[in-house]
Amino acid sequence: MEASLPRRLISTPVAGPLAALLLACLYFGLNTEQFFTGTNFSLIIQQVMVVGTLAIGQTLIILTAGIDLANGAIMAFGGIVMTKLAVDGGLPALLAVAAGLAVCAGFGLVNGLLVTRISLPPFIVTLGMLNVAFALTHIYSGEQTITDLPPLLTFLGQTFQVGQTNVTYGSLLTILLFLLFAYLLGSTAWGRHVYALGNNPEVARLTGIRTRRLTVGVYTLAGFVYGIAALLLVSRTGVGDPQAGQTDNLDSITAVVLGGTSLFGGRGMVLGTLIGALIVGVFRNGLQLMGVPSIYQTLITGILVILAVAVDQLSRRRTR
Amino acid sequence: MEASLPRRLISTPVAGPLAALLLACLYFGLNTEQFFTGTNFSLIIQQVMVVGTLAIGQTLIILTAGIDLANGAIMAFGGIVMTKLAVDGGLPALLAVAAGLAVCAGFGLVNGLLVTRISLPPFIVTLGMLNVAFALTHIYSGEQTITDLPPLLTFLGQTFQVGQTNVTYGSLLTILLFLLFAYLLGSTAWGRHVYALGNNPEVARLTGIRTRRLTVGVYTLAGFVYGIAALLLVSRTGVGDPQAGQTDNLDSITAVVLGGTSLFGGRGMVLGTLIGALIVGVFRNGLQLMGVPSIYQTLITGILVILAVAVDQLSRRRTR
Amino acid sequence: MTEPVLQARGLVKKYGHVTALDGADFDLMPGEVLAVIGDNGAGKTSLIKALTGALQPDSGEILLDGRPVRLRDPLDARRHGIETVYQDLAVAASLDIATNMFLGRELRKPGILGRVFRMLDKKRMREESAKHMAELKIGLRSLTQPVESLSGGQRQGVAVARAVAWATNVVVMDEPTAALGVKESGQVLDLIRQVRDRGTPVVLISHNMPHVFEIADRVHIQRLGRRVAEIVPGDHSMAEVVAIMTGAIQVSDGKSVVKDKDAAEAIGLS
Amino acid sequence: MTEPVLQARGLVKKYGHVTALDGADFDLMPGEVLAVIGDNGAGKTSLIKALTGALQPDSGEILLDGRPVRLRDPLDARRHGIETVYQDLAVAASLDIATNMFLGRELRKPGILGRVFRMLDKKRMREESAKHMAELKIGLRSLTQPVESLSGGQRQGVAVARAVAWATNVVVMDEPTAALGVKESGQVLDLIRQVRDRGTPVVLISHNMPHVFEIADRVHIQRLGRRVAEIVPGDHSMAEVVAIMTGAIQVSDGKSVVKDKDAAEAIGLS
Amino acid sequence: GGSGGGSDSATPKVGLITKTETNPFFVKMKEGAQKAAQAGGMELMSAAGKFDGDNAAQITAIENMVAAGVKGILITPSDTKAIVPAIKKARDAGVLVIALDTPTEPQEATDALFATDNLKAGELIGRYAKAAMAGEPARIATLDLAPGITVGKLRHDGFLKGFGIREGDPSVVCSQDTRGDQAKGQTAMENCLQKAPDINLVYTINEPAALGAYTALKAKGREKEVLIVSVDGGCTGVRAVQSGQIAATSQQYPLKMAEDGVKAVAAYAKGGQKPTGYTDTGVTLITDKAADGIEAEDAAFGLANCWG
Ligand SMILES: Nc1ncnc2c1ncn2[C@@H]1O[C@H](COP(=O)(O)OP(=O)(O)OP(=O)(O)O)[C@@H](O)[C@H]1O
Ligand SMILES: Nc1ncnc2c1ncn2[C@@H]1O[C@H](COP(=O)(O)OP(=O)(O)OP(=O)(O)O)[C@@H](O)[C@H]1O
Ligand SMILES: [Mg+2]
Ligand SMILES: [Mg+2]
Repeated sequence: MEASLPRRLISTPVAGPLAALLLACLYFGLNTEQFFTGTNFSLIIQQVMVVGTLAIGQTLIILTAGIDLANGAIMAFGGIVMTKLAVDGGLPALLAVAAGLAVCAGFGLVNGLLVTRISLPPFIVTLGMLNVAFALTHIYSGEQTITDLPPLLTFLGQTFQVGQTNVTYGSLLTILLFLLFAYLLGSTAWGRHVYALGNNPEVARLTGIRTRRLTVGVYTLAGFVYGIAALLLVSRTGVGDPQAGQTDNLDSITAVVLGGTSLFGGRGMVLGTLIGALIVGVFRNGLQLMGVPSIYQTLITGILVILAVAVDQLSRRRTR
Repeated sequence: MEASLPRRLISTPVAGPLAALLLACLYFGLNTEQFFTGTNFSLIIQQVMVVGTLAIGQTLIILTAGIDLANGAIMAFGGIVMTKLAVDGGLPALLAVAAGLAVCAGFGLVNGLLVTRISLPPFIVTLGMLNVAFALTHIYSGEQTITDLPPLLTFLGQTFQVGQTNVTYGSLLTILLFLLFAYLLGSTAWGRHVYALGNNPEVARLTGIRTRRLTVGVYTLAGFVYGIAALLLVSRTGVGDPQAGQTDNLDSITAVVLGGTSLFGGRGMVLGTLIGALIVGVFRNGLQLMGVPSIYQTLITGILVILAVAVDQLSRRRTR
Repeated sequence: MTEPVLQARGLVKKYGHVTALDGADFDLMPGEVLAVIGDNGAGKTSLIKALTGALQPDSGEILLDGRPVRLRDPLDARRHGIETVYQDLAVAASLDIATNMFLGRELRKPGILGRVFRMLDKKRMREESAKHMAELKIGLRSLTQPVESLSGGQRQGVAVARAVAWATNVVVMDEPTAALGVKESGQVLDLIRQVRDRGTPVVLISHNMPHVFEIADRVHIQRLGRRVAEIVPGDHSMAEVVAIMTGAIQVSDGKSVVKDKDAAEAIGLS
Repeated sequence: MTEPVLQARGLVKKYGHVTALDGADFDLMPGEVLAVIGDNGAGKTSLIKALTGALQPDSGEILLDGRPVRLRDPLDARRHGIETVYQDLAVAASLDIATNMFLGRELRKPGILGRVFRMLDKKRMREESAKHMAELKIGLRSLTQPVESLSGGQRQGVAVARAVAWATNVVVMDEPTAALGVKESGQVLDLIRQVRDRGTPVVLISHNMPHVFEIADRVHIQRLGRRVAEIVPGDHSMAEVVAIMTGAIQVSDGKSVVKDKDAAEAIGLS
Repeated sequence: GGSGGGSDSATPKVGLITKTETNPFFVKMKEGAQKAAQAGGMELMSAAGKFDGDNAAQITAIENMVAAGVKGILITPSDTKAIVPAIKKARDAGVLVIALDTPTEPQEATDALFATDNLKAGELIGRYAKAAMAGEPARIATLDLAPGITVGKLRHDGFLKGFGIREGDPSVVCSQDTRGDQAKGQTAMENCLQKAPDINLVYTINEPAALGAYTALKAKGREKEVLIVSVDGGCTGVRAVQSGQIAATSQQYPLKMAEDGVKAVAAYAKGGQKPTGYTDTGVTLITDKAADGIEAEDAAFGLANCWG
């Protein structure tokens, strides 16, 4: 019944992205000395962890055939709420973090309600919320970057040693989150329902899934994950930054799609998203190490995004 | 057979957006003195004509269930090509414009080929092309704004009088383009095929429509329209600006969706897009006339984007 | 007289100007196979959607075992043991057969894995699905292939197997054999008999008169959004039933009354 | 012997590990109604998709009026006068009936409006659609309503009416009556007769044996991706045909040969 | 160097991180750095944010450059506070960090600062505008950058300070963000003119915005009556001063900042000293319509020293 492991690996939708990632690593490894070092890999993971975590929430939403343009802005707002409450508001750090997470989850909840109750397209809801969250961030922060954070808020930026390499707790948390969501989506009833919903909401409804409640739940959970991304961002940069996250919506979507998830919903895997995020991070890091000027990096990134997905597509066509 | 005109107007998908637009006009008209003047309306049209023209191409692509994230970048590149060839390259202005249009159409062609030949998702193709066109713009222009344009390149920025009001030729061209595409989509076989394609590509193929060729044609035509947008931009600003168009992709999508076109393809009208573009322009203009600070404008725009579509949705639900 | 298991009175459903249900009644007796027949657009699908919570009627009431119920969504109907095979939207295309079979009622692993970590028992679901599919004798290569790669008939088979597997109270099938081959249709009919024999009543919508006459205990004839007759197959010929269906003759108190003489002649009655 | 209009030799089509067509042959004679029958998954749809350009076979050849042709896409088939009603994907849901009827062959206004401005003649297309739909006697409220708001049967009717309206050479129908009511099915069968009577051959895929025996001049029996028999309905009983279809008996040179004795007995032969 | 811009470990590397990769100001800065790097036998690596204010990309760039083994990093911080922890990490790794154009907060977070004073640049044109208005009551439009970007705020505040008014003064009749974009500047000015047709003084964040404003004014036939002042000193801008479209602009010297920065890193790489403190690379008021009591250079000087 079960196919053999190698066969399953090839037929899994993550195979293409994984191959692209490995090829990129190989190329940069051959062309620069510093690429294949533990420190550099640790760095890449640190650099993708914020967008990667945002992309977890984005994956959930895209699996339901939605899209989230507001995630970067929600994260930025969550980060400001956490830091401002802790620093200016005098709240205990733990409470401030909780408040930030709650605000992000709240944004997700509102998105979910608008999508389900008024049947608004997710694109429009989150486009509107992008502006709302952006504006609230700037109004609430008064355009001020918030510094001098209590240690709890930057704890995830601390490192521990693995062999020779320093790894941040944040990187670890990100990886754990990916594994958690891979489990939830792949091995629980909830995950099945998310796929069914994205596949065909009417079928899902007729088979007795409470599709509205599920959708609202997905958006809220995604919002909560953006809250975690906010905490990761804060601990990575050590400040509350009202300018953060402005291109992270497209970046997170890129990671999701590079990871092989269909924008039409119902097909994809969250571990693919991790790979997608790493592809972007590896390219940025590798090109920088090779000393490619940034405008050419943009050019190459553009071409490679297309190439990576094209290779994936063509290889699938062949095995069909 | 034919329903009466008022009934048809209510059931037309453009009714909701139109109502939103009129309400907005009413509100701003009552709250500012300067809003309800011919000059102001002429101004609003000038301000939306570039994004509006981009949104025509965007509508075509969205109707085929695609999306174009690269249109602003393609336009910027086209604008630079036109102006640089005319000013630095010493080409006759007409030829320079033709070259710019050709380059834009060429980008569209490449997008279309990638979407059809390798079955890449339009989101990914145009995301990649966004980076490519952006980089090419900056490399080719050397970051220099190009000034001292020959008159032909700025002709569309000239005005003629209608009553008391100065109207630019560009505004006129934009309106004509909208009417042309409304005609093409609504009253020709090609238009029917575009809708059928977006509705269900497999059905379209089985009914004997050459779906690949049609798709490539749509992307190429859209690219050509972006070229016209480039000319409009150049004649409006009087320079070739490598920084142009960076937020126009999302802005044009906003206009399309506000105009009632479905992001899933096959449903919508290009005149709705005109209304959608005007809604955005009216809000920006009206809020500024009311003296609302920029950041609050962002907030309000966000809320209103959601509201406009929500009102549309709710009113449709009632008539159902 | 025994009490109907599932009953509806005066169901109305309008879509804009189209009246899909126009005061439809419905009665399902315990342990029977009730066929619902009618022209295209007669409102058969709308009727059973209302009966299974998939559609909210504008007015009218639904009674289960004589008690009025409100079915807000399909899950409510399911909880009352009503299982349905819908006409079009039966299965989630990109998911595999086993997942589709267990959608909405997944099995969890025993012990802590299932209770705390809510882990699915994929193996058991696959095995049980295989069992159910085998009962229908639909040949399948693998239960892990996505449903979209099946032929139309195979897909329909999955939906039927699912409904039969789970129903405890009523099974409703909207044209379950429409896409099925002769052999597979026969198996579905067998299955319907089995379900009835275990005491569960079945509602079968079908356009296939031979099937209806072969299996139905009673026939509900739907026309223009209403029940126009309830008959027992043995009492009427196939031609007569078709005539009622198309409005050529009318029934009052169980007796046929010729209404449209020309029409009745045209189909060979008189 | 007259030459077949449409012929296929040794068609093979594989989807990954699944062999949908395994060297299938096919012959359609002028002016006949040829029924194609077979179990679910026997490769009927794949066969006619290959014959109508909707699918590229991996190998094998297709001959039209004796000449080999390559049908690269459905438009090629259309140009050869082959019209098809596909099993699932028949109509564009959000477009109206008239648009669907004329999709890919829209009428333009006469004169300069049509020639230069390529303006559609919507009124005429609506009128002609109404005429075609009326022939099928499918009751419709308005031709401007989107197809997605029609019942399953009405939708099927649109696809059938379209194919019949346009075919000049061959009409292929993949289970056209599967979703249709008794009356509507009867009308489709009438229509098929009409088409044959005007000299156009029809290929009809159906699981409905009474229909097949009522209308088919010849029957092509498909099994496991191959044609296993070509018979004339009058020569064989329905039970025999079903037996061939399911592999219980085999045919060589037009004579039935019992193969699987148990199976044959099970279905009441021997 | 080796293939593909390679990583010949013999040549010391210097990194340049700008706010964006597309603003001519930063492009010029890169050119200057490139030239100085070549002259000093160093390899230049460059990186930039995706938009003004993109702190995350700058942090990533710092990390990658440290990983690539640069001796020193020159950075125009997008977020003056938010970048500090990342700079600290780089300095802890032994990398020399010099802020260009914009100081970090606190300024001591970097080893040294080579910069123009943006507040002063704003102040210069503010004072100029005050003098040029010659007592006429001002109706001011400010075409600003974007919410929360330091440079924009400094220039805006400097202008108000130089003009002798405070934020919220009634003479400022219209304020609008333009992102420094010409088309957006034009739209903003058009709307401002609708709102207050009698505007007679326009402050703009940079020269593209100023040219957009000029186009809008010209369409109204008011370009002669309205004073436009700006900041930057790019060549296009200075030419606009020469042709009278812009009355005055504060010129900055990105080339010099970058050259000095690279030289300092080169010196440090050779085992030399770390530079310290603030080096003002200067700002000059450029105008052809001198105003009484305001020190200024003419457009010819501006053209000779312009960038971009
Ligand atoms: N979602 C809908 N929107 C508009 N009209 C609808 C909708 N669903 C059904 N209808 C209309 O309601 C009427 C009854 O439809 P229904 O599907 O119940 O018929 P049916 O008896 O099941 O027909 P069939 O045998 O063809 O399946 C039809 O005229 C149909 O067009
Ligand atoms: N796109 C596809 N991908 C994979 N397998 C396919 C595809 N299309 C058909 N098949 C397989 O090919 C075989 C033949 O399918 P086909 O649809 O031709 O059968 P059919 O005789 O028309 O059956 P039915 O009577 O159920 O319509 C089936 O086993 C089916 O699962
Ligand atoms: Mg039905
Ligand atoms: Mg088939």
